[in-house]
Amino acid sequence: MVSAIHILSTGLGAAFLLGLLPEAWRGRAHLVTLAALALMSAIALSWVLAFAFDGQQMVDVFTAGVSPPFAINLRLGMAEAALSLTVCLSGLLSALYLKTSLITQGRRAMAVLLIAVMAFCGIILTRDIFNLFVFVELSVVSVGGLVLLSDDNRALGAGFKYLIVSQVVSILMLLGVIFLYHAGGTLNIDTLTAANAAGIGTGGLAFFLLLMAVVAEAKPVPANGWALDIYQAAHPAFSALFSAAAGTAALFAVDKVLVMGGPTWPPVVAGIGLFSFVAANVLGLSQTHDRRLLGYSSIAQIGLVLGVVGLKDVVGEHYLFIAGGILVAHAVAKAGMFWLSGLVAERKLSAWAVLRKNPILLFAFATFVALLVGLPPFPGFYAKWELIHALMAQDRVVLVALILLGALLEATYLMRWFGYALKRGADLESVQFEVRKVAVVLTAALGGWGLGYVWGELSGHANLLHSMALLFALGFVVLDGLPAWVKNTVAIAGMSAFFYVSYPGYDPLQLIFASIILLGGAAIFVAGYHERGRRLGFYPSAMLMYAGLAMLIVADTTFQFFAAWEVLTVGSYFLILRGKESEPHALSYIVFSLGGAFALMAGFALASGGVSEFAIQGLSDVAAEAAPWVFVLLAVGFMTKTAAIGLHIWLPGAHAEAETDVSPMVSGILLKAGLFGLFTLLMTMGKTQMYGVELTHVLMWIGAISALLGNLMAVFQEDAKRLLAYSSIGQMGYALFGLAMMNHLGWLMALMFVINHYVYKSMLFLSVGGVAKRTGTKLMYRMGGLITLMPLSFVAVLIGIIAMSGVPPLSGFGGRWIFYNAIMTAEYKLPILIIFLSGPIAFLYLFRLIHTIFLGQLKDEHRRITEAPFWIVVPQMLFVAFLLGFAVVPGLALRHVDAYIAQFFVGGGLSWDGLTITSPFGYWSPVSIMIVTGAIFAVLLAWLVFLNHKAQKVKQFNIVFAAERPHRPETTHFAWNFYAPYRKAFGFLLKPYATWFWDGVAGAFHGVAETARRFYTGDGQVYAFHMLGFVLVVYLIAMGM
Amino acid sequence: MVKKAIALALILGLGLIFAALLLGYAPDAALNETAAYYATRTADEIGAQNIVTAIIVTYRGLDTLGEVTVLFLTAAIVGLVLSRTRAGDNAPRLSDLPPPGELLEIGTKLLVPLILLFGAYVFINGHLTPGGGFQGGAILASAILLMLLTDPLRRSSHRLISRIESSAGLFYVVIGVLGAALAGGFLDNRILPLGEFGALFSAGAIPVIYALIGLKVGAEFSSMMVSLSETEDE
Amino acid sequence: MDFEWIRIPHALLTLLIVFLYGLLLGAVIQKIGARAGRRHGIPFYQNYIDLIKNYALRTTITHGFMFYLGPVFRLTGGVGLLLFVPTIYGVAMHENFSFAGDLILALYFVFFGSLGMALGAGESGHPYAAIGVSRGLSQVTAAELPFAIAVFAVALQYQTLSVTDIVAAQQGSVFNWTVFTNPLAVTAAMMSFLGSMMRPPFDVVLAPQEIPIGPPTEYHSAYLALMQSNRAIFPIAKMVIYMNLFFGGAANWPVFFLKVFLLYLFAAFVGVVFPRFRVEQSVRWFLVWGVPVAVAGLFWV
Amino acid sequence: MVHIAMLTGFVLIAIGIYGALTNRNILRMIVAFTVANTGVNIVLVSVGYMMGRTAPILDAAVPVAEAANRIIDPVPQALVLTAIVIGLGVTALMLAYAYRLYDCRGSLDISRFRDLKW
Repeated sequence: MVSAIHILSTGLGAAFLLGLLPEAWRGRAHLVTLAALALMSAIALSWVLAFAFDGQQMVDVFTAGVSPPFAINLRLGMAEAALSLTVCLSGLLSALYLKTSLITQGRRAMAVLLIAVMAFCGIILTRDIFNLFVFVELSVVSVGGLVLLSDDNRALGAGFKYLIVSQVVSILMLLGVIFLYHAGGTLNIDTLTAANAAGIGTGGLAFFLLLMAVVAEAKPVPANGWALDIYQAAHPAFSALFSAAAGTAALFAVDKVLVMGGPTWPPVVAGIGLFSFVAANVLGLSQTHDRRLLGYSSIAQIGLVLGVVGLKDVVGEHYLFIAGGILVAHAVAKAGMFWLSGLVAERKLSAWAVLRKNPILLFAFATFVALLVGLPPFPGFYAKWELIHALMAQDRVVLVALILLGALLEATYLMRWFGYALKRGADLESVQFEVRKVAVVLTAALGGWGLGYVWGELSGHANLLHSMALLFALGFVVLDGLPAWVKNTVAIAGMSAFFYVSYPGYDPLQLIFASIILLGGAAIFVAGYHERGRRLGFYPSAMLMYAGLAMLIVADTTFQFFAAWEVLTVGSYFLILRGKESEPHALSYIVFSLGGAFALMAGFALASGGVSEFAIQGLSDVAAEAAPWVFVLLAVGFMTKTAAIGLHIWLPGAHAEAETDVSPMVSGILLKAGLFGLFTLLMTMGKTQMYGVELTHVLMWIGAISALLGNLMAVFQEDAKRLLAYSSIGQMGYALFGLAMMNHLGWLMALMFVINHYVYKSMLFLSVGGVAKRTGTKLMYRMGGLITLMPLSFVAVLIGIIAMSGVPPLSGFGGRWIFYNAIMTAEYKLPILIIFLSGPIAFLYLFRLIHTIFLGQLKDEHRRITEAPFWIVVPQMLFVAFLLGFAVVPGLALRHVDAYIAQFFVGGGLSWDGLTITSPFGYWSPVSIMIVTGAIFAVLLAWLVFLNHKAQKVKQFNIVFAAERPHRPETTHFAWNFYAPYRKAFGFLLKPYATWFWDGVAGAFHGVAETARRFYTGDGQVYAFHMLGFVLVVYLIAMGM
Repeated sequence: MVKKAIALALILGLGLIFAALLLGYAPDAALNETAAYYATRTADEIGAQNIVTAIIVTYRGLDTLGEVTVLFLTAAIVGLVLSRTRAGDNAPRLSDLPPPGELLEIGTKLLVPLILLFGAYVFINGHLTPGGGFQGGAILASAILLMLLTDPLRRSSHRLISRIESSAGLFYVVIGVLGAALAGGFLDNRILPLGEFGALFSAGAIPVIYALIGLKVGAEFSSMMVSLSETEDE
Repeated sequence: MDFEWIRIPHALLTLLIVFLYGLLLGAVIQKIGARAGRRHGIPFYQNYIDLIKNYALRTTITHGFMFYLGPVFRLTGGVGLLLFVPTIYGVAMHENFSFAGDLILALYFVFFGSLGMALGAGESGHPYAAIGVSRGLSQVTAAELPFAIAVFAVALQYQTLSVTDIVAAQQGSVFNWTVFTNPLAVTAAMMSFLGSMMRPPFDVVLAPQEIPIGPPTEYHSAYLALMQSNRAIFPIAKMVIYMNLFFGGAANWPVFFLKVFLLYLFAAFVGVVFPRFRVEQSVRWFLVWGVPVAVAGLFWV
Repeated sequence: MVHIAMLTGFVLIAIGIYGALTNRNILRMIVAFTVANTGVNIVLVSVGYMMGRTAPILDAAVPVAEAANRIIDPVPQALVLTAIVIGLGVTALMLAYAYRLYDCRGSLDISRFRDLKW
């Protein structure tokens, strides 16, 4: 093993060596730089491997042949090695990225870069506070120099501001160092700690000054205006280094220094860190400049880690895993993002649309965003999970709330940005990216995946990257170059095979969901054969969603459940984002979903009392005082997915604007994830009271109101897909209501809805999507009379709406029948009235759907259109067949589930004798109904045909009213504002209170951000004020504590 | 006005901290552990008479290496910054400037070698007497300053300066590495024999290191001055 | 309660009786209404004549597939509704096909015909048809609500969803009828009844006195005849349900004829007294007056 | 004695920082910071000073055996040397910046360099 000192000596030696090379040998000088950085990385890497695999113990490196505290020593443990590696690698990649610039600037610039990297490593390695000061100053000077590399003249101002602030910082630091030396008689951190120097005389104050100096290097809000300016103006490759390496080094320095100060200071640091995290994320919301935004994000992430550093004692043994996970994810992602920004010509966020020209870069961008947001399978995901659990274990609820709020804000602006990149901006002509830079970015992205693997291995949970389902989904990233039909076939085959293999392991409930997800998903994929070309990005996203769903239903522990939840959320987000106009809706979807997911995480953590590996079954014995809160958190989390009223505003846009075959996936299948969650919740926790209020009753109300308002809103939509989307809100409300009734039949009804909703909503979305494809519009009043042109689509819609409205003899009636039987034993009657009201409302929108599209007057511009594309019709016909079959023999699916549910409730089940299904109150014989209805219908039809067999088909306008003949379909087609009188009666219920509320919340955050960011005036002197003020305020607060 | 008031308030706040430090400060009656160690062990371990030098060059050698690097960095950056603006310069001619005067010219010729010698003396004896590489280096640089005053247009060889600077630095690092390889640790001065306590060639590698530092610091200061003076020409 | 072939002729017999009585009743009620308005009114056999005439007409056109099927759906709805509910309590031959499902089936089967009709009318392309459907659907959402709640109350009261069992529970004395055991629920249900009978004040859906509006607008000849048949059967099928749920059912045909007549008369009586509501007015009326009464009835149980 | 030196140092720091906070001219700010740095250095050396002792050089006047009782603390002296040199480096860097700033904006007023903000 090469001693760690040579990480430093290599950097320094190479820097000096560069001076000896002739000025003209710039290329060679660059090679020397790269070689030195590579060597430094290799040394760090060898140590990392030694620590990881050879059981290597932490080593102290002595200088001067004298043992500490009399000479400076370095220390190398796992953390130091890993962070040094991070620093060196980001230096190496940045140097590679900066090749052109460095060669132009010459060897001196390269030397500065080398020394910067060396200095960051020094900050990490040294155990001596004055030596720390030296390395900090070295990093200050080299950063000051590197900022000058930027082509942006404004960088000069930024660099100077930095120097002003660092002068103040260095004054504080030196004073701290010398008085600490005086108090402890040494400069060595370990000896100072042992001597409790911070507790002797002025040592406490000295420690405070030193601490503030190192904390200042971590750029806490608000003493960080300079850092933002640097991020904005400096060369992106440098910003990458600055964010990844300098931040890492500063954090480690804080960690190192903090141990000297005793128990007073960690809470202070935690407070500073978390304040920075939340504040920077709020401020980030109103940023429009990409690099500055990244700056805010950097500050936020570093703030979070700073918070974790301060909470070291609270998080206990997981400290390194958590802090390290967030930190390396941040370092890799932020460096990657800055490198990416160097490939984008303009600084508007939407200018990143140029990345669309290169799938590799887009993949990298997605990876980086996921890394930053902490989505699975990346380190931040594992780290956040452990962090929240560790905090919950100590009842730090406020901190959990703060962290989750900050994370949600960050996700908001990052996802918004990703949406811009994918959807905004005109289609540009092709752009050539430098291969070298793309390679650097790709390396970072792959590094991120590698880290995800490592963290998964370290996590103590199952590594997500070992999950077959997820791997299969990720495989599509690799296959993405193949034609769509090949991938489609692979997807269908894969999902069917997966179902076949997993089939024996499912219990009846899982089986129902698995059939819908895997087989149902495969059925919808049939429509995918319609697509020509490669359909880039579609299959990885869709398969990611399905993988998440498949993992969800078999999850045993809260961790697996949550991981699966996040995976399916991400997949579906990408899927929804594909729609033409879907960017804002996809954003609101992901924000709501992540908010819900965070509620879940908090709920799980609360339930387990902070134990991170916790069986879902364990939810049934949650401590009584926590139980109601767990229930509320989990229920809210799940209800964001089922789009219960109040949390529903994301759904209409997301479902309506999605692609034709995506809408059925996200509506018919994805929503079931929320229902599955609610099933799980109620199965384990059951009835729970909070302050004497029965929470399942609250759920009943929410379900009922969702059903009513969802249906009511659907009635007034002009857009066919929106209508279907709102109707999903209503349908999910019904299902929620059924679950919340907490009786046998209620659950059975919910399950019936699970199946039925999948079938008819998928079918309707496909039909409507097919029609929209042909007519070029989704607005129903612009269609009409399509029945003769698109008969198969019409049949699908017809069967769909009969099933959905619950009219016998189709399967929807089964749901209604079970519903009536279920409410007979419900304890709580009032919300049932609302359900009664909302039931018939469904007829309104369903009739409108079929009438305004297929009946009425055909428009002139549609006279030549043909039936919807073959492959879109095929799955619809499958669904029609299924619906008819399911109507006759619902027992096939429901019988086993009925028996399965029986274990949760005493009595109240159905009996399945012969063809008649009997409940304690009534009976239902699907086959008889079908036969009787069919027979009557056939007889009457025959009678009519006998009488009217010669009926003559007349032309479209062969109708007469008010003594004139209509001649324009537009004026004759009664379609727009179809239920005008109804609006007069019920319009007051439709005021978008939820939208106003959420808009208000969003507006408030943006308003705060817009106002608060004016704090950063841009004046270097003011920043020095901030710095000093920050120190004083922290001092006052700490003294007050 | 408001700004000054705020500044004053901040300074007052800072003053409170300072006051606390000042009032809480009690001078030590005896050397603390670290200092006592240096006082008693330097002679044996390092073989340098000047304890401060022993600390600077050996015990805290890493600091000093960093310090030298700061200077190196600054010199490099100043060069970088100023060379950027200098790009495409049109060098002024000698005739544009007033002559420096006979006194200065002759004084320079007389003094420069002496100053250089003195500087070398200071850094070579750094382990014995007060002084050392930095002081010596600064003295060396003053000779260059004198030369620049005499002839502002003298194009001192950047190349030479930078050669000296870089090779001194490189050797410094090499010695450090040798210390790690041959003796107890990085920058251990005992790669050379400690010699007789108090002699010129004693204290192991300290004189060598100090000489390198002296050269390096001299070169760096010179390079900064040269860079600055050249920009001033325009 | 299983299927036997003999049930088919029995059911057809029920159907025939109800059909003939329905045609007659329609005309009689119309005549009563006319007399109340000091007009002469139609002869009691008028409906039979109209029906025969319409079935005999030969000028037949069609607007398409659904247009053709609309009346079939409509009449299937009426006939099915009748046959899924036992007509005469305690008489096996008039239990019809009630083995196929309970009260809930009947409640939902009501919509079968309406939906099919609406679809058929929609294909005619006549805007008035669509307007009628729009109004009808709007009104029915509110009008059905008190009824649904009342049904729920009754089902809870008797702890069953089986129509036969509900009727059985009301036997013995007049005071066992639901109308006496839960008058509030019955009151609410009767409000709904008014709403579903297409008579004033809730007849804006068809608006029979002015320009023709509503689903039948474009229908003629045999189509119209099917619908007229339905108009004879369907109200009675509905009233059978009301009778069974609230008024003790009927143990024989004379009682049946009487109770149905009285129920029909009630609707007609209200119809001649009150002017017509606009849709939103009727929606509000049901919500403001019907629902609270129904809820009170629910909590009466 | 020590306290007086230290007080001087602190006063210089305060003056320096106040100067840096109130002067808009970049060169003045740099000068102010050097004043503050000087103050820091004075504080630094004053910490190691002990009354009645001598410089930490082991010559004839201070034999090795007595050194521990005769010399002042050598560590701050070593530190201050490093601090001075580093301060010098930073000052030089700031001057270079000042030069470039003036070069591109024709002004040395710090409030003129506010294009980056918020």
